[in-house]
Amino acid sequence: MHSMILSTATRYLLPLLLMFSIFLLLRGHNEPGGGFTGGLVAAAALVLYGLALGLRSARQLLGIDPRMLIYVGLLTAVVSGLLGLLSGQVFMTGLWSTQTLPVIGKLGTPLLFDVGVYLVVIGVTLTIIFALMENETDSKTGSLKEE
Amino acid sequence: MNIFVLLPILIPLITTIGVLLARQRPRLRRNLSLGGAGLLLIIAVELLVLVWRDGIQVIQVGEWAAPFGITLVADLFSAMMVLLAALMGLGVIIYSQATAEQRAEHFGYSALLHFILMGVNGAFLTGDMFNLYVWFELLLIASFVLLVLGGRRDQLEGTFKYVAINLFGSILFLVAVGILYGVAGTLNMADLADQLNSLPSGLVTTLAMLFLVAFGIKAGAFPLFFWLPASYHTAPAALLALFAGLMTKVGVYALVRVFTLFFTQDTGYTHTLILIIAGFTMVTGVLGAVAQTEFRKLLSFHIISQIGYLLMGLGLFTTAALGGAVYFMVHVILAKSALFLVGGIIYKLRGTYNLKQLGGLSILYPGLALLFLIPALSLAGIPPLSGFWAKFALVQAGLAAEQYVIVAVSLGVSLLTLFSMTKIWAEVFWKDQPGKETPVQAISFIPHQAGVSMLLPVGVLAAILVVIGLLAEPLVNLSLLVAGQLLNPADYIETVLGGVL
Amino acid sequence: MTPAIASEQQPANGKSWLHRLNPGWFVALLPLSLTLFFAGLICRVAAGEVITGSYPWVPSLGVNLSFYIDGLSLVFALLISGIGTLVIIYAGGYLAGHPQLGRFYIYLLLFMTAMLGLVLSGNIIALFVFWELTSLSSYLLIGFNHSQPKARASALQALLITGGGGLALLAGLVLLGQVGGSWELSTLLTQDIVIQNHPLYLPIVLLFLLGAFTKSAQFPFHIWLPNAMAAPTPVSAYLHSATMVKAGIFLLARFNPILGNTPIWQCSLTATGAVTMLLGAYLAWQQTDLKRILAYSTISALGTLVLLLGVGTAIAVKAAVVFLIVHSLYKGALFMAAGAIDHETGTRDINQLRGLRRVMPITFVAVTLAALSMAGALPLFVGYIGKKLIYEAALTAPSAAWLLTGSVLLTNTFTVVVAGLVAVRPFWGQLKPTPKPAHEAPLSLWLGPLLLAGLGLLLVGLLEFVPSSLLTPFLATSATAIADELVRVKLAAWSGVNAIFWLSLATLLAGIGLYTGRNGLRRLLSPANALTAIGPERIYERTLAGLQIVATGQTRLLQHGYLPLYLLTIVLTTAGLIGYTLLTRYGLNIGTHWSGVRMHEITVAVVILLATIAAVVSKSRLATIAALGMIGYGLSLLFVFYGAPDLAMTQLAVETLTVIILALTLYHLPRFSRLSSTAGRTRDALVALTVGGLVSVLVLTVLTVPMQSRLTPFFAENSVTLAKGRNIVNVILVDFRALDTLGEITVLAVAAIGIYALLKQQKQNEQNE
Amino acid sequence: MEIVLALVIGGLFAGGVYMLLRRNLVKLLVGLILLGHGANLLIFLMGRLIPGRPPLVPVDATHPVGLFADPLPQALVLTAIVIGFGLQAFALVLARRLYQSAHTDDLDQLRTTET
Repeated sequence: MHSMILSTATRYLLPLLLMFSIFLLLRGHNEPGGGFTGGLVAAAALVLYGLALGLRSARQLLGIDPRMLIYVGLLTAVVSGLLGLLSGQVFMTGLWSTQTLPVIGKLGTPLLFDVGVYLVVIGVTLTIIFALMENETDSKTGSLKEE
Repeated sequence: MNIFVLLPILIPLITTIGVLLARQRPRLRRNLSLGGAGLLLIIAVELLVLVWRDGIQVIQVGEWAAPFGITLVADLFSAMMVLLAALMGLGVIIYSQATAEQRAEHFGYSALLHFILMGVNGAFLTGDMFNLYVWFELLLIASFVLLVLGGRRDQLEGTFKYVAINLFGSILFLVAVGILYGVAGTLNMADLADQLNSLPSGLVTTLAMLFLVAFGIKAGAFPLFFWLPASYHTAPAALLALFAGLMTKVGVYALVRVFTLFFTQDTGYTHTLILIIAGFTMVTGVLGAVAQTEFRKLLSFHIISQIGYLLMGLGLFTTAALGGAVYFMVHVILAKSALFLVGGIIYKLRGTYNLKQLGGLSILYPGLALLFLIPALSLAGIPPLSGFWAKFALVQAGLAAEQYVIVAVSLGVSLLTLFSMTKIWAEVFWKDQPGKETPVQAISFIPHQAGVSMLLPVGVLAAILVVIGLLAEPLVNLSLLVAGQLLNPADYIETVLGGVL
Repeated sequence: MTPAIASEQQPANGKSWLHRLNPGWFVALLPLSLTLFFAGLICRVAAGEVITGSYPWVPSLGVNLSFYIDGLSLVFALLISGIGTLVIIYAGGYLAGHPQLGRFYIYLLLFMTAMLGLVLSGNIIALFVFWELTSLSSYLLIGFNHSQPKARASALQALLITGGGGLALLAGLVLLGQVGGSWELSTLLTQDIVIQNHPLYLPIVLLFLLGAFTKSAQFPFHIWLPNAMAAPTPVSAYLHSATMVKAGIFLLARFNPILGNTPIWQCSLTATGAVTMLLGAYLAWQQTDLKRILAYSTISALGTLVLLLGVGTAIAVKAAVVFLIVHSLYKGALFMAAGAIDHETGTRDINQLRGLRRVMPITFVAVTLAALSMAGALPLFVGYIGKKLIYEAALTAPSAAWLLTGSVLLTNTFTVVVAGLVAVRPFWGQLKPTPKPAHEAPLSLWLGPLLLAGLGLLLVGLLEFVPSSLLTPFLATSATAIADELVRVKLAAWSGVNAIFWLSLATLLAGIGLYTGRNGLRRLLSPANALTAIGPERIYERTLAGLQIVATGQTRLLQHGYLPLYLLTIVLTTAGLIGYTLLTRYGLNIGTHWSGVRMHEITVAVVILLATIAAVVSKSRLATIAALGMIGYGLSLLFVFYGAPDLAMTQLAVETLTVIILALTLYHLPRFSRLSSTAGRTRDALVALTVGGLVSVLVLTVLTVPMQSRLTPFFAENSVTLAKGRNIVNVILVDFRALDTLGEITVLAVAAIGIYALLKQQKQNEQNE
Repeated sequence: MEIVLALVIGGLFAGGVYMLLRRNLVKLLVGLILLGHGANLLIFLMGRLIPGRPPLVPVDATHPVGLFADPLPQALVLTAIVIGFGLQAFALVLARRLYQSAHTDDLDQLRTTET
């Protein structure tokens, strides 16, 4: 797996892909895209990185356990809903900023919700794939590596 | 617009996120879990009181009016089910403090319990068919994961069957929801009730069959229940108590909801069919129980048998019958869970669920015997415990509707239920423990080694069972109100759709 | 629960007399005060008053805790509380030092409450509640010595038979209430004509009879009663002779005014009663166990009572009331005495007992008095009056009088033998060594028998010499309550030399003759007794075994463990229900939707179908994965064609992920092998094609229905203006239906947690091993 | 075109049911995946087919112009796809673990919990 070309390409590809994923996330409200697809692209980038440079470096790059991303993502989604509640309206009522930003359009709680989705999707995908890959290497080498 | 309709979904979610984030700090995690469950119970009581006093409560999530957004509705039936779920949730979470293994906890045991509660409450409260699908999937996946925690071979095997059959059920459900939208152009249940009436009834009835099967699988109805006896008994008792109490009942809840709210065009066909299914479910379930010699397996088959009684109430389709079924639902959730929890205590004492290897407990721990006897006799319908009133209400309704066959079947099954309960009683409590001389004196009234966290939930459940049996009136009254509300959906529809349209 | 008992076990030296009393004396205060209370009511009831009252219990179901005290209920209440008092004292001695005595008393008091509730209830559902409670407490009491398998089996048998009858009774009561329009006895008593003319009358009667006959051990349900002798003797004396078994009699008597006086009622009662009476008496004298002798003779007595109620004439009803009391007195006494003998000698086998007269004189007196009453031998005893009335009732029966008289004569002859077996055989002759050295029983054990037997004498005195006492009018009101017409009671022990006198004499002589020749006769009859091998006992056993076989077989058949067959069952059920409903309720009605078929779409559709076939038939895992991928990508193309870019992107991404996961998980699984037979494959293929066809038809059918989405216009209208997003699908996902999405990501989260647990747990499991 | 898609759905269901009834652990799951595809396509079709236009509102309009595809079934299918993915992934890993634990992928050998 450790091919030179792949690893070098990945190093350059990774930031591009991550930027693309965020782009997808942000424009999702107006054009095809959104948290789900964005999250999957980001996850794909990191999986690719893991394939090219090893799981350990992918984990290092990520910095935190992917499971934490899931929890934080869920929390973000809930908070976005709660904001409506706290402002005296119904749960998940959309709240919008008055200014319009380039690319994104208006900032609002539905967008925050989508960010939550984005994080959960990254977390879930990485948790599953990393665990499977680890399992793979474990059963291949027969050794039991630490998490 | 009432926040209490939302909180039963939100509190478990927030609790569970907290529990997951606090996974490195066991004490905090435990307190969060207990606190969340406790709060949920308070909210659920509040919700029921509110609905009882002020009528059906509705939230249009995101302030999108029905039928466009997703509506959460709490009528008496939902509120009652939510309260039961909260009660069972708290009980099982307390009980699990003593039984849950460290390892299971490491993989998110208590978080998953709250996920189940979230899914269950969501299913009870939602007023939208697709949203119901989502909640069903949530509680399914959470139950899958809980069942395999531990990773023993029998668990994996049982869970695989559970997963395979239930995923098939989910696909049917999804197809059914899709077609529902395809004919009615709406997903809101109240709105569906309006729209389906203007459609050809034959087509709607066909669609009803799809839901009957999809929910029938979840409910464990005949001949769709195979997953239940294949998997349930591999789980620890605490979990089983929760599953027995809630999982299949969500299926029944959904059946009751759709077959009272909008699949009522051709009740002569659909509800007679439900009645037939009810009879077979009762009989096959109880015969399965009679054949077992393992505590959990025996009780698992009983779950099926009792689903039959619930379906009988739906199939008879009168206020009295449906009221009986609602009362039965409350009773059976409490009684069945209590029995599983007692089973867990016995397992803790003796390390086995095998009836043949147990014995002598009636002399050793009279209190434990009592704790078993109350739910067991309740379940068998011995008066004046709760099961009797449930049985009486159903029998009365059945005879009034001149459905003599189903009444005869239900009475026969009730005798067999009694028979299988005495089997446990005779084997576990009366018989001497094989290979051991049973002391003549009690060791103590209750087995103290089980600890407060195991005994308290069982004690409370038993106490509730006694109370709703001896002082049955309030609950019977409530059940009849619930039934009345279900059979006259105009109020529900009106409240959900509000002034719109 | 135990301190009082613990002190009982120790030698009582130096303790005050109070401490030496068994706890029964104190517990007995409760039933004693009840007895006195009920006795205080005799006055009012004897004057013809019916004391009623009602408290709401479950008014939503029409169930009230009403009471209805007339002569009939009061007779029963007095028997229950009075005999209960003595039995509780007796039990204190009988079970002295037993570690579970406390529990025993709880069960016994539960029973007493239930029994009192049963006879005093004015609401038939409340009556049923107590009825079931008597079955339950009987179960607990029969199984009191539960380490013996026999006790457990007997308890279960009694519970199943009486419980089964109870369920029939429940149905009967509910039907009765529905026909009569009330659960209240007082109302129902006025509805007898309505009820008897209702088409449901026959089922109601049959259900009632099932309930009463099982409870009162009528043929062929009698089998549980002898087996119930596994219970401690106080229980046999109390429940299984004096009170609980009479609950069925009570039921028949109570509802006689409502349901009775019809041919079906009278015939079934008379016939069943006669058979039971004869059978019980016949079997009784052939036993050797004291308690079993008494149990069969109780069955006979119960049969007699049912017979009398069936005859239903004023004189028969009168006979029933008197015999009911008489029997409770002497049978209670005899049972308690039998228990005392058992307690003091260690055996109940009459072949081992001899000459106890000298060592147990008080018990001897009590038994002799009771047995004389039972035999109806001397006019001095109330038993004689009972017997006399029964003969009178049989002789004056409206039909089959001679047959009935003959049966009664035969039964009474046997009863005399039984009396001899109980009172003569163990007490006279040379003292034989017994397992325990015999000596007189303590006060608590002989008090009850002596009092009950003595009461038999006393009552005669009262009847004979104080005719205007309360007793006769009281009995008259009881009989009137049953017969629903005025019954005059004038009882006299001696009424001259008439037919009945000769009958009584004949009975006595025949009985004595049979007693002396009993061994020979028993030998003679032994071949006939082989017939009992195919009797109801055997049927019960077979049924129970059969149930077990059916249950196991059925469970194996249904819950066989083969997942593919489970799925097949479910698929067929689904397809059957939907196909049948669609065809019969709606019919085939598929439109043709050929509009706008485009080549590239057809191509994609064909590719998907081909890939599906490939996935199904492929023998290689990799090819299957590839085919699945093809299908997924094909679908996303279709989504693109029909204006769903978001969907297409998602499908594409998910498909890629699925393929990766498939590849990772399937890596170590073995290659596909051919597992099922060709026949199996053909069957499955047929099922699959049927389902596929059905789904296509269903889809096309649905598409013929014009659909106007009620939601889409709203979304289109408000997506930008209110929800501030131009991608409507995304707006639906994160705003209009955000709750769905919240649920969806929660599902994902749980799935990830689950997969993580599955994989990491495995690692831990391996480490542990 | 609907009839073609109805046939595709039928085909997916037929293939799915056939695979569902196989004795092999993996084939069963393949069956479920096929059925899932069929169900998704079915829901999509229930919104009726409108070729071409995605449900997007043009930049300077307040609501979509002309004929556009029904967005609701799309959203439902999207949710269903994701949920289905989660469940299928779990089922796959479960199957793998079961195989590792029981050393067989023949479902007829996997009956220990019921005998």
